[in-house]
Amino acid sequence: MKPLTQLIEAALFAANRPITVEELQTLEPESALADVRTALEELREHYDFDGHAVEVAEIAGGYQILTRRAFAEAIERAQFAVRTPRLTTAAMETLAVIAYRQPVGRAEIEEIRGVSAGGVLRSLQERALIEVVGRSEGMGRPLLYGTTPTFLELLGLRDLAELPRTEEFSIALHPHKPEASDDGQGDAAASVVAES
Amino acid sequence: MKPLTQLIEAALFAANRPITVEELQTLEPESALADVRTALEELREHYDFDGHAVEVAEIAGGYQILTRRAFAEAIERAQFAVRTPRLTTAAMETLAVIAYRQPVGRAEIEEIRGVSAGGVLRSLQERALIEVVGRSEGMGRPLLYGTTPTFLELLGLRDLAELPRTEEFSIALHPHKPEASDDGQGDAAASVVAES
Amino acid sequence: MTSSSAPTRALGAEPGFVVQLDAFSGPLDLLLHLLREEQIDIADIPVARIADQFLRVIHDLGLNQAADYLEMAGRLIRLKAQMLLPRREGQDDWEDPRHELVRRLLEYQLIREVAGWLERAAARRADQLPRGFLPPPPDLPQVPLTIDLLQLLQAVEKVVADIPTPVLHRVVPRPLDTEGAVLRLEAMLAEREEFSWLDLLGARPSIVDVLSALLAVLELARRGWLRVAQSESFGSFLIRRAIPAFEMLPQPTESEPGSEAADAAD
Repeated sequence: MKPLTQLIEAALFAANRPITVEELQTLEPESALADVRTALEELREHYDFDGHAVEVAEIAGGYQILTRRAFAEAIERAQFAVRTPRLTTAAMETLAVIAYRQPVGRAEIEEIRGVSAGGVLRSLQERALIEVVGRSEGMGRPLLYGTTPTFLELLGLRDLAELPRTEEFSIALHPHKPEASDDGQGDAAASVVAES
Repeated sequence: MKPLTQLIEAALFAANRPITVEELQTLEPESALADVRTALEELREHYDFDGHAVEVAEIAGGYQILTRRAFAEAIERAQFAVRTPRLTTAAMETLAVIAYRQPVGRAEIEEIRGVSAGGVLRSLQERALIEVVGRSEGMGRPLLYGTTPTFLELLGLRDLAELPRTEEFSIALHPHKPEASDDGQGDAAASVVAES
Repeated sequence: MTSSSAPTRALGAEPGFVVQLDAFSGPLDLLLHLLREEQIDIADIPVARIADQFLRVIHDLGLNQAADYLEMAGRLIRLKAQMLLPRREGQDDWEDPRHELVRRLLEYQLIREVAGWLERAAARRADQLPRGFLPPPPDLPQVPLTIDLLQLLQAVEKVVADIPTPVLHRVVPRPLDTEGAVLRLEAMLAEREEFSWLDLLGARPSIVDVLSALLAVLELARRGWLRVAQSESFGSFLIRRAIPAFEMLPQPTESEPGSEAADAAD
């Protein structure tokens, strides 16, 4: 491996979060960003061709060394490490609203989910998955929330553009216009509901 | 690399402490201790021959993957670069409130900024920009915060009196007792903002 | 409905036994669950039936105290009444009162799908472990902070700008929600003969909640739907239904408590 590749491997090992190309460049100020990218590529190929159990993952705009998927279960069974625990449904739904509507205020989140959101918002903020990104101009100037890089890390996404567009989900937002049916209620097809 | 070697690499990477040969054996109960030792040897050779920046180190009777000594300095530099040399917006705003309102309690800071301040206060304290300067007489006798000499040093000020006055700020922050300002320094503040 | 993410729970084992408040992630979730169980087209909801089922489930689940569920119950009752209003034949401009509910349900369902996607992404990411050992931070001098007066003053400006208009008294940004409180009260009256003022308030009400609830009680007392009695001075007071429940909504037909919902849960 080239010296820059070694430096980068050492740095990625030392950090436990994604490191950007710009940050890696500071390791060797003489080097160009392109050099850093080439070195990252060399490191990635090394891991792939030699069949290492770790890989260079591209997450949240940076690079991080992670174990490959196949090994998590065995490692957890042997109690050497634990996987990140899952978030609650309420937390995931709230994240979903914020991810797609950001910047978004608490009232809108509550309207969409039909439940009050104070507790969930606080705990998502404490876990640094969301942050206050501004204030609305409306009455009382409510706080507006957005997602953080930690959110991308949690999902292993490179950036927000990797989120699927809402059209890609099986539920279309525009229903067949509810027509004035003359009370043949109940036996209609369960098309929309059933397909999820 | 053999499957057992891969499994061991993943485990040593993900573990937060040195793992003994006996513990590693639990990853693959079929395997013998000798198999584990052979795999460890294979992993070590891989790292050595390919010029990786990491090595299999034997520590406290167990094994751990560590970065090589030669890269220690690079890692330090990387972590140096990784640590944010700037305050976050939230920290800066909290610091501003404390600078102009000291001694001031957490509740008042939170009321002014509209968000909880616990984490920010802690990090400002860690950076020695603020300190506890006393306790209020109020309910629960909450802690009161003020700025430190380090804060003045960073701003290049001799004492707090040198902080530019911002009439606007002190009025906005004294909603309950708006006093007529006693001197005509109101526009001095504005000019300071503009000129620096 | 194996793909349904509706939680598994023991329902109706003991009527009134509080299962889990978080069995459903909200009233919309519960509503979608009911629609799915009945294989009902979301665009043509038999409001009367669903409203009754909704009330029964929140009763069986012991959700009576959860304001979010009660508010939805109130909405359904109102919707049910609106559906019963006669409408003329061939009236083209009739606007389906269910429209808003359908819109919310579809929107919520989309959010559920998105949440599911996020959950799968998070699970995939969790299958890749980061390095477990973190070398102790190097003993370096603290990074010199770069702050200057300009930054501090800019922060000052921003804080000032973010303070709601500096006035002598603070304006309560939330208006009273009397309508919501009336809906909630109607739903509780439909369910129970008598309950205390504190039941109506629920856990940890805000001042706004208390005022809204009080106005709602006065409003329904004026309509003659309820009577209020106080046994001792400064004590809590009782709210008693003053008209037959069927005048507000038909009683759910008498069946084994929660049987339908229990089937649904399996």
